[in-house]
Amino acid sequence: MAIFELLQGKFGDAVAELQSEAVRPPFVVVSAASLPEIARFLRDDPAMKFDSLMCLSGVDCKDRFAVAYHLHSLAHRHYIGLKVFLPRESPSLPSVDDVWPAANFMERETFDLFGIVFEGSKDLRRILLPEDWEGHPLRKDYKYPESYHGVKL
Amino acid sequence: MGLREYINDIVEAVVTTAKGMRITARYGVDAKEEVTQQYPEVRREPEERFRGFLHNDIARCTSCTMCVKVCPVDCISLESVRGADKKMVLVSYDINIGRCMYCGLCVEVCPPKSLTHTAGYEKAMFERGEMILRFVQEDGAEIKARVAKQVAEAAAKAAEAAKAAEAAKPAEAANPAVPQPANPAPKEGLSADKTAEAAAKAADSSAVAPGGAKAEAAKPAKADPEKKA
Amino acid sequence: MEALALKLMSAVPALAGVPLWAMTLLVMVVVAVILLVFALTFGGLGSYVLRKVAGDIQVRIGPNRVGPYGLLQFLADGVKLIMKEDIIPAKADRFLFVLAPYLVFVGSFAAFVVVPFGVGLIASDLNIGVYYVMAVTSLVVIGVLMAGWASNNKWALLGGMRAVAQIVSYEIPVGMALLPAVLIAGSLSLQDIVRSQGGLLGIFGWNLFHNPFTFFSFFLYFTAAQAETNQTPFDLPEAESELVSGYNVEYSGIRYAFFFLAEFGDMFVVAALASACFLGGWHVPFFRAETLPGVWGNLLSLGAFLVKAFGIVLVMMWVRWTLPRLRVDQLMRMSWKYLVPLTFINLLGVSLWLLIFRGKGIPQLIASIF
Amino acid sequence: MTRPTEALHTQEMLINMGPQHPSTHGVLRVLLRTDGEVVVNARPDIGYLHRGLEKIGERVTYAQFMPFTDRLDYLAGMNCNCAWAWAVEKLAGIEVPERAEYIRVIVSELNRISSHLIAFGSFTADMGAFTPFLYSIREREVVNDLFEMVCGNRLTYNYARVGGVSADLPQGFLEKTKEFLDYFEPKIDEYNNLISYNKIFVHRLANVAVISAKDAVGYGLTGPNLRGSGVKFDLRKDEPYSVYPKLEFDVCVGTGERGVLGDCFDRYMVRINEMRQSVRILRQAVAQIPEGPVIAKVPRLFKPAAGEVYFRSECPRGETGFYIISDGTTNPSRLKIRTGSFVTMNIFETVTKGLMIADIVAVIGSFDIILPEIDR
Repeated sequence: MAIFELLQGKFGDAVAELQSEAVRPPFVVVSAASLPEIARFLRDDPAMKFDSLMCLSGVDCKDRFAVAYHLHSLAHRHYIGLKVFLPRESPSLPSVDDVWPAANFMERETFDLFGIVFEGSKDLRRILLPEDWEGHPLRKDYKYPESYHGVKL
Repeated sequence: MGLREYINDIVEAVVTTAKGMRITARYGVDAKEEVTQQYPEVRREPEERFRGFLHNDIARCTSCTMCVKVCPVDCISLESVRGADKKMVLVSYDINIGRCMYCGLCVEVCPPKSLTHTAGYEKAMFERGEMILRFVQEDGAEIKARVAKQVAEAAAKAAEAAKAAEAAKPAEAANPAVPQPANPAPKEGLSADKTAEAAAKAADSSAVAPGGAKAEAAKPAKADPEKKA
Repeated sequence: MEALALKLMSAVPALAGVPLWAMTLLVMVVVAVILLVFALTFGGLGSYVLRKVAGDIQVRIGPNRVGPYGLLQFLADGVKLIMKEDIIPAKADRFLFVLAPYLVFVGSFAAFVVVPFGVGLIASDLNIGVYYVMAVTSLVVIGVLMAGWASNNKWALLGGMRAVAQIVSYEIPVGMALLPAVLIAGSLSLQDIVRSQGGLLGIFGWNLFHNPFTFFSFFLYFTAAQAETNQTPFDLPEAESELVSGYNVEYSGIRYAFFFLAEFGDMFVVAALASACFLGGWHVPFFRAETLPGVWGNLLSLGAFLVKAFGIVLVMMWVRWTLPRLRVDQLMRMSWKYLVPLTFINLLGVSLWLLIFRGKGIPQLIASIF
Repeated sequence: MTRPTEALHTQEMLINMGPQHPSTHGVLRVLLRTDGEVVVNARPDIGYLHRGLEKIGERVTYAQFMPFTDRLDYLAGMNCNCAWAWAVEKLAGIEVPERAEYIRVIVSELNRISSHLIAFGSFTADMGAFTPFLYSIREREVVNDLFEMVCGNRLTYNYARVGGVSADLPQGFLEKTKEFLDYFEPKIDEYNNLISYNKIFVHRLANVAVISAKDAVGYGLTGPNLRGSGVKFDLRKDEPYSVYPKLEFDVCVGTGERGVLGDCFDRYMVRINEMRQSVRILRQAVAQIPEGPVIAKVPRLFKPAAGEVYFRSECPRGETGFYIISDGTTNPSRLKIRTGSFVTMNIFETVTKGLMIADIVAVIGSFDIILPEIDR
């Protein structure tokens, strides 16, 4: 809560809302454009020190996509979640793999399974699926393919 | 690297190697340490809770489809038709053990406890088709035909009874011909090991045609040879 | 050979008419066949023992299905290997690919010629015996590199390269560790080396106990030889957890069997050299086998020699199932920084010892006091 | 005069290590660019075992997903089972009977031992010593027997349930566990004598693939890999869940005893020492376990309220986290599984620069990755 207020004070409109009801850990919803800035602040600020990115997940909310970041601080032992909402059409947001190197694989995974593009990522390729796979399976509207390279699925 | 370190290196290498070799030698010499079991000849007795192949005692199965619903991999397929006594008659009950992951969820939910795990685990087969365990040996079409016949007979009988009733009490002709389920016939027809739940269910069912009892009697008899096999 | 042929001709009158060269050739072929049978049997039984030892050490049983105690397992394996499809990769260098296993096998088999099995039981007592062994076992390297190169497989190539680097490096410590025995005997002939360790001092006549330097020399030789034969702490050329199977990864069927046999042949040659140079060869402790009449002396000495050699092979297997593998740079460091200097120091020490004590070893010196 | 190095033309070699390779622990493919034996670049290629567990999770109910967690990390099925149960319980706010929690801790720690045994065994086998592998298998077999006794399966347990465990411990289980602990504890010393401090083994591991504490945290390493870099962080201690607060144990960290802090040897030793700590935990848990029910009342048609939860627990291969988004139906609307091995693979390319081919094997072994967990 305190983190949310602090962030809101610092970044203003970029920090939209706090999701804390029935959501553990609570999420701070931020705008895509300000994400790297906020991420860097969260990592470097001595009061925050969110030095580890536990989990980065894409979410298909039916009408839009979301990317959820779960952060944890080894120094202060506290949590926060960051959430970025993206439009369904050509979703993209800045990468944070220069803030937390751990983000690279997770971003690739999210790109692979949701088709969310992380701009400025070091190496954004498909990771779990073959390079020439069509579609992004974790989207709710994903259609299962009939065959892959002539192999019936 | 100083000379002392150099010599230390050699000594350490020799000492640690000797230590390791002492341990391997002890195991090598001591024949009692062998833990191998000669599998086809020596068989380990599976534990009581062992989750092996599934077995369905179809005499007790109530075709409730709980197992089908709970199976995460959809390896159980069940087909049943409504019998003359309004109870479900199994037409086929197949488990694809090639797909089954032995999670045991189906056994846990089974209300009459007819589905159990056996101790079987040897799954080497020549063809994939053999991996489907069929618990109803009789041909599905035959059962369907038989049940349909019974249902028809029962319906005819019910109609007859209704007619008789109509003839007897013309005043109540307007009443829809639903016979009162006071007749305890289906209860008698049940095999003794039926659970109370199933019995209660059967008693609740409104059909009272004697055909139902006949079907009940026929079913366990058919299942017996399979059980022996 | 010629002498044996002459002896035979004079002993059996029916053979008197046969020309000497034909007789000699016949004897040679017979001896070669005997050695070949021995090498194959050793390869087979060696693999059985290796697996049985592995089983014992690893709390398993090991082969126990074919024949009593699984003794015929090697026959079953041999049949299997022969029956297997012989695959040559499409892009392999066919000629080299086919040639390589034979070359490897010849390299290890040729060394059997000078192995002193017993009193007079030696195919050819070359006066450059030790030198000859060193030379022909080096031939293996060419075969291994050939196999690695011709397979057109990167893992195989890496394995071949490793093998060359390793065997070439370890030739030096192996040779240097054997030289003390040569110095003591004053001859390169293996029979002479064995004879020099006789006498009634029993096991103390062995070069192993000649002086402290020869004692260390034996262990240095053992270590280096383990590397020469690609045994476990040094099995980098075939390192199955890194290079899959190294140089022989593309080989199958009978060609693979040749690599396999060559490996066991190498193992035996190394053990035989160790026992001949350090453990008194065919000498039976406290007994003069050569004095026995007829073939008994030959047989007894043969038995003594084989017991010693097999003992060493067993120890090699034991080491093999205990130690992890070195890395390739550590392997090189071990050779050049540890084994080579140490063997040189040893050689120097032995030379000085021989100079100071006029060729007498510690046991002889002690014996001379009384 | 040209120097020979100028005249010689060397080429980099591209080698495909895996997906079928004896020591990639499954179907990991590593694209190696090597200069002779020296690795210039090693790029992991994963996904050969991708089964879409997250998508399956959206299709099945919370209870039905339990057997799939066995397949998440098949060497530590119990830990994943319990992690899933804890996550769902946290989502739905279910109180679990204390006995069930103790049972979960007991089976989790037993599983941690067996998983670390495989890590130890396969690691030594990768290093060329095959014998310790069979010793570790022998001990693991006892654990498997115990698990067969308690839940009926030896590998895919499906033992935990939302709200407790599927069945109470069978008769004689605790006694047999104690027996196993007495038998097992001295074996750790034997392993150390046999191989851990062997000169060759130490040389292979010390100073190889050093990960600094800062990198380890930044790259999101967890579990023994993180602790191998000297970071004292263990979810069982630092974010206690279940009955871990009642149990006493130490968090093992790397010390750099044979090389630099954070090298392969430290990661290896952390696992060996953790087995000891697990034995310690088990002794206490077996002594303390109370009587009582083993499963809470959970409706058969289990529908947690809408909400989101991220729960992580300490599995043998790092933290296994479940991010569940529930929309109030029987199925999760989104299920994200964060596994230790997947995140660990991220640092692989960075730490393997300039190592030898044999070191690649050592690094894979010291990370103790398992492919189903990476690919999910």
